[in-house]
Amino acid sequence: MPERKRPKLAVWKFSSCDGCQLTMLDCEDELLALTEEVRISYFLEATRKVEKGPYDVSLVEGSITTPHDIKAIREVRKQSKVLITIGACATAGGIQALRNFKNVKEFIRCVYAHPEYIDTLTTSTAISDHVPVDFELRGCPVNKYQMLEVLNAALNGRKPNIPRHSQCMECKETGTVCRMVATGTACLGPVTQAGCGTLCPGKDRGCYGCFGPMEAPNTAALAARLGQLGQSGRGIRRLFHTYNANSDAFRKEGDNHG
Amino acid sequence: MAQPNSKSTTPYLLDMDGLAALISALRRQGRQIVGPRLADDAVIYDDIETAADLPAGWGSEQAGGHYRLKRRDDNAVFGYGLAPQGWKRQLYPPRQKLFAARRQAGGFTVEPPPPPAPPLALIGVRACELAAIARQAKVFGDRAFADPGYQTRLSSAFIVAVQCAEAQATCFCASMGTGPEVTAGFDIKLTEVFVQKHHGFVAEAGSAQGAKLLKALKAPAAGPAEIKAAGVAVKNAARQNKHLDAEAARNLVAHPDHPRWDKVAERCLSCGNCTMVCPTCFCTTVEDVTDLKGDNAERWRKWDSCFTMDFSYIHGGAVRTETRSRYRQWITHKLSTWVDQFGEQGCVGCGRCVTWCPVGIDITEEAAAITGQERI
Amino acid sequence: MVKPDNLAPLIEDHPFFKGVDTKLRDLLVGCAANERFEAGQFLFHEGQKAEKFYLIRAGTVAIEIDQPGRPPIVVETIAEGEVAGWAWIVEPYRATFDARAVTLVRALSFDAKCLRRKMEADPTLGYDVLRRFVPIMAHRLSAARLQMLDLYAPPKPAKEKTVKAEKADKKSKGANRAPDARLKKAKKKDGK
Amino acid sequence: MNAPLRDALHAPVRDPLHAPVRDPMVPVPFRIEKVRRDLSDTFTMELVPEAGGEFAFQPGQFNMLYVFGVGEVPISISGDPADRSVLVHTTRAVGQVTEALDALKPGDSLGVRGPFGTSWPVESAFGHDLVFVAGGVGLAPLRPAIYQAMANRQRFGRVIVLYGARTPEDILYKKELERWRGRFDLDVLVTVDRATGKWGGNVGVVTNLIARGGFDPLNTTSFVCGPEVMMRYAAQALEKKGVDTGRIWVSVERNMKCGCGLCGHCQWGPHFTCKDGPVFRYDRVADLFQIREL
Amino acid sequence: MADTRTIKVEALARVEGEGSLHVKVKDGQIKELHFGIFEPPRFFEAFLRGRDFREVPDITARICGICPIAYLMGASQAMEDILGITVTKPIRDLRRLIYCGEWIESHALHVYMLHAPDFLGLADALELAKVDRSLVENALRLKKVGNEILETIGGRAIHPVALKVGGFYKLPTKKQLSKLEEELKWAVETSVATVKLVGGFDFPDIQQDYNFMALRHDDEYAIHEGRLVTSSGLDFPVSQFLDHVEEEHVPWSNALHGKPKDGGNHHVGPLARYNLNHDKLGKTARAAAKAAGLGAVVKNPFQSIVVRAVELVQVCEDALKLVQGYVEPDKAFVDAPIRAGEGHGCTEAPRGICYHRYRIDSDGSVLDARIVPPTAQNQKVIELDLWKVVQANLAKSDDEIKWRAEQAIRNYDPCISCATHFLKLEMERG
Repeated sequence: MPERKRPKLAVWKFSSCDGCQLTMLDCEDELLALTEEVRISYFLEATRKVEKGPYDVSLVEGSITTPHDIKAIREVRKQSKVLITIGACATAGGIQALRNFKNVKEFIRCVYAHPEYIDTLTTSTAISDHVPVDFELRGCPVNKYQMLEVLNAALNGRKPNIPRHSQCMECKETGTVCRMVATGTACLGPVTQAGCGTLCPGKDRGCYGCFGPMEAPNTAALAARLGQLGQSGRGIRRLFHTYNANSDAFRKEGDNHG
Repeated sequence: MAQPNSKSTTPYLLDMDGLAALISALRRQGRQIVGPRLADDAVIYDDIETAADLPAGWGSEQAGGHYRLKRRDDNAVFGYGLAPQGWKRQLYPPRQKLFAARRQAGGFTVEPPPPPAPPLALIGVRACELAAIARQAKVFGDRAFADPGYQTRLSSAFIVAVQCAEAQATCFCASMGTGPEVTAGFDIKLTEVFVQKHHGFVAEAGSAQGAKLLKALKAPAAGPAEIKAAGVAVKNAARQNKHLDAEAARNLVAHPDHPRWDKVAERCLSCGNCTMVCPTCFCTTVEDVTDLKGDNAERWRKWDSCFTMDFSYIHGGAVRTETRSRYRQWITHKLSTWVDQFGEQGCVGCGRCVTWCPVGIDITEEAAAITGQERI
Repeated sequence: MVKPDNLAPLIEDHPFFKGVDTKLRDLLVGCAANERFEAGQFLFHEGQKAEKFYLIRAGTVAIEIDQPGRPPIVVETIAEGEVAGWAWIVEPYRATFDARAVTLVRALSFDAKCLRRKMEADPTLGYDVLRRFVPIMAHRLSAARLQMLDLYAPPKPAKEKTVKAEKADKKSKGANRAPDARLKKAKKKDGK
Repeated sequence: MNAPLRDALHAPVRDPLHAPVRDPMVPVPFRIEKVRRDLSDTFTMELVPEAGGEFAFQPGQFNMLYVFGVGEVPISISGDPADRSVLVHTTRAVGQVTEALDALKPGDSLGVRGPFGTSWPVESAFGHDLVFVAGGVGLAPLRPAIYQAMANRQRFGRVIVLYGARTPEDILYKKELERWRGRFDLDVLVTVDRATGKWGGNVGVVTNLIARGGFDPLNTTSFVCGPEVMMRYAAQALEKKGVDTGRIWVSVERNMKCGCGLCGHCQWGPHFTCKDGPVFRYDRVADLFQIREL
Repeated sequence: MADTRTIKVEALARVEGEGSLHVKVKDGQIKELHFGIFEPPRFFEAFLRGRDFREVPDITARICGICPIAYLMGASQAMEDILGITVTKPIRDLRRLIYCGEWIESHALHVYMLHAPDFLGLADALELAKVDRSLVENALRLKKVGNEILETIGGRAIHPVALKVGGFYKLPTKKQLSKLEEELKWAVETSVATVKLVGGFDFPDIQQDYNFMALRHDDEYAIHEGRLVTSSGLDFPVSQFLDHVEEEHVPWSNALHGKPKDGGNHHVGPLARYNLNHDKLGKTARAAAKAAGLGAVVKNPFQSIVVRAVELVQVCEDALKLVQGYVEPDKAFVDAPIRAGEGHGCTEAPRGICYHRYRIDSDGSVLDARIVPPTAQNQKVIELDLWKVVQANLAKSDDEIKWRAEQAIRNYDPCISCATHFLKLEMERG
């Protein structure tokens, strides 16, 4: 039987911890089925086999932190029909975007024995800061079911079921008791996009915003409430400036505190 | 669901063992028993095994954006106020499969979901919650199109109602005319009483099957002291500080451009908590899912909220892009246009939206401000 | 050009001057003429002195803009019962569009100078004529705006993510030593 | 005694006479018999139930069409209500589901739920002039009413179809409009926003055609369908012309997920657009049109 | 010149992160050889400064998606060291259990998906699945057992959320953990079979004289605590790590090379642990190793795959015991007042020791951070191995050499993401 024409999938990495592409390998129950539906054409973490582009779907992990990254992502874009960025690094610059708030050149000069070896930008930025992106999948790391959903939707020509609303809705759906109301715990849930599976509130801690800002978040109102609950300005700033520090809404809100 | 009971019966008096026997009897009927239990720093409605799972001695303190469990000075099992979420979870679950479809040569077949099973027994339903159940029953059945799932779950459920003995700071059922007294819509009604340190439950049947069950428990009749104590409990619960002028609130729709909408939008997180905890909010969306091959598809119904952007999406964009419009939609529907649609208000005064709003926005204050009963 | 003895009934019958006062009508008659345009003939041209306006009695007139090397753009068509030309009221009295007869057009024309003179002299007439023209102008404006909305266009696809400003610092010192397998491989194998 | 509570809980939840036979949320498979391309992005499908039988509906009603695995979309029925043997839908491909619909071919299946919603009250216009005002693909939901009016032609005064399209290439049902225009008992006026090619007809918005009249405003019923802005202005133009706002009917679109009043999405003021609409009497909703982001 | 060859592997496959290999050969002799890590630095130590100490475990977890526990736990230990917290036994056990989860997940992934294809001449595990689908299905199932431990205790497999300084935010219930029992029993059997399978591979005959370094614990095969020992005879507490290890900046790597201060190199990871702690292996693991022909000393880097499989047996069995013995503790964590100080933490990540040192202020903000991950320490020995492997295969084609060299690198399961977070911060002040 001739092999069906399967869409070509490529997985790319920029500055990141690998966790999001590892999520792909963590789809233990679905991985083999997935490879029957897509052709893995470029995925260094999984295979040394490399097929040339263009690729039907590219998953891009990681943020842009070097001049060379900028060139590379443009080439990836050129080679990809659909470009999906996965994870907080790719969609908002990731944890390493915390450098954006400090003087990186200073660091390197003072710290590395040979600063001339180090070639880096002063900022860590999202992929969509550099090339058009078709879909941004949030999370630090992404949720594997959401990742499968996006691939599945792309394969089946439907809209991915990835809500942009608050984490609170997901907490309520799962019947999780609100940490903020019931215990006074600081929580970014009301301004964070749902999708993690109610992880932190389910483990008795406040949401730390690893899925980034929800649609039209009212960060100022939440920050005011966090203040009432006893969070210091610095504490509020840190909350917003962590895993999605360079997303517009969180960056701006964090800048207003501390 | 309770059927009308023509004859009034004399109240029985159950003790904790009697209550346990009642729960066991319901379990023997093959029912899934749902009642209050302690979990995650709150009393929630969840599956319970026995009466020992009930939150004996636990109460709660509730205010705008604030809930704390607190120890009671007695061992009342129904003294916890209201749980974070009502019985909507059981009667209209957050995720429901609508159908499954399978691709076949030249087309596809559609399989409706299996009927809900097993029947429920709901332990500890308050008056406001009975009202909420009734309101959803109208939404899901009082018109040309019914939701068979809701109707089946409700009509097969056994409802053990419980009288409130005290009100939370967020309760305003009295002003909505939905409580605190449980008057109808139950199979068995319990009022928790302490008479000379004896902990008991005055139990009345509200349906034939309730009466049958109570009779089978062979409990003694409640004495005058217990009946009197039950009356006092209801009176206590009726003392509520929060009020909503339901009549005036009808008029909310007349103020679509009131500056208060902007003020509340400054605070509102549009997180959707109020709608999710509201026992009458019924909005849902659907999700189509497929297997990777695309041979099997399913549609699921999920709770939705008018606070999400997608809620009002028509091709091109969302109709209600601003928080003010979304908040306005929620509260005007709840208190005003619901009456046009169903002949009564959508709010039952349970106060959950006040307690569980992370920033403590209070529906009664907003309604009063916009209808001009209070200074802005 | 035929000038019938009495154009009064034609003026009275036309919706534009519906209910006009007899005295005013008589003043109007003095400036009016009956005209006929074959299909393709122009009632007036953009930029020309606006010496007349026309009450369309029959036929269709295209209000259009000429463009070199391409067919003219039709802004609007007007028909029986409507009015062509309003630039005669406003200085410098120059037509702002071309008006072309699409079909055979019968119209009552009014001499602008004549009418303006009478309007100056008789503010009642002046007010009445203006009162009738202003709604026409308002309608034109509103119709033009609705047209600009392109109401029936396909709805815009859900906002595609566009490239945000390139915030990244492009200047960076130090040799780029990182061997770029991704880039090179992609390029090499791109081939064409 | 808490009467509403008691009533709601104890009254039969469904009137057995009108009880739906099946779960309204479960689609019924239909087979595509024919597909005709109307415009570059618009197409008309003829469907028959796979299990056989007929499909009855009122003009103006809609169905939820389900594309296997992709999703559902509300689409007005645009066929002749007198012909129950075939279900006709005209769809414009503007989103994921409609594009997936567009990709289907004769012989393929899709799911249908419906019919839902209110209808054009054709009978209420008996004895009147009947003016249809359509914009863009808004002609499709009106077509069943035009068929019904023509089937009862002698009961009306003048019957006029005023239709505005974007360009001459965007005129829906062009041949049918030509045929109608040829009838002595039906007036068809078409205008385009932008003239292209050899278009020799009217240019300008459809409300201009209303202003020109040709009907007796005091004795006219009008059915208006098109983009919401167009309907608002058309209704205003009709009102200005003297048509009673209680005799103007419009068809409103909002987000619909269930089609039968259960999901809450399509609420517009006190109305469920899916159930109380899509066809509304203009005077009952005129105020709602004026409220932003309602 | 005709006999000058340059062999480049510009992007290493089946490793975490992105690395490269450059070899220059002239006249049949290697002239230059670099194992390059071009993954850009992410400056973790820099932006940790000024953060609250409680945030550090979660933030440092982002250094690596495959061994977040190594960071969560190492950072927590260092903070506990500062605050003077000793966790209770149940918390300690639960920590070991979740660490077992990470090892199972990581080792199963590496053994089957990343490394085994090399020994079978296949490009990847998907090709392996075509040859023997059930083998790959079992591998995935084994990996999933590890992930399920992580998810049950931590909430998710990558960057779990339930761990904190002093213990856990929330404890799993006995019921939740008991659900893992049956799968773990299966996992013990399967990992024994894995040892047998990979023990049967063909290994190039290379013996290296490494200086191993690993944690050692009196009562167990050290994973999450112990003293540091080396095959050269050193034995010191974790807090003295930096007295013995220094870091060097080489031009071809964005990762600093960690190496012993007294010169030479050291090797961390499964081989190091096995050689230094063979006596602490459980019976089942030891038997499996023996059956696969491993002695108490293994110095062939290519046999690391067998050692990894032996460790899989060890952690599957440990996990099973911990699950069976779990009693829900009363408290999820141990608390203590904040105080200023310096603390150290070190654990055995699946690929070797991962060291943390922090100094915090009296308000709990981080003054200084230093993290030395395993792959950075192994860079030097990887190059030494490569030197030998390439030299031994010079007669072969470039492609063959590349494959061999890649395999030699994969022996170390290098985690490049970990290796490049570097920044020495003490020099920045001033």
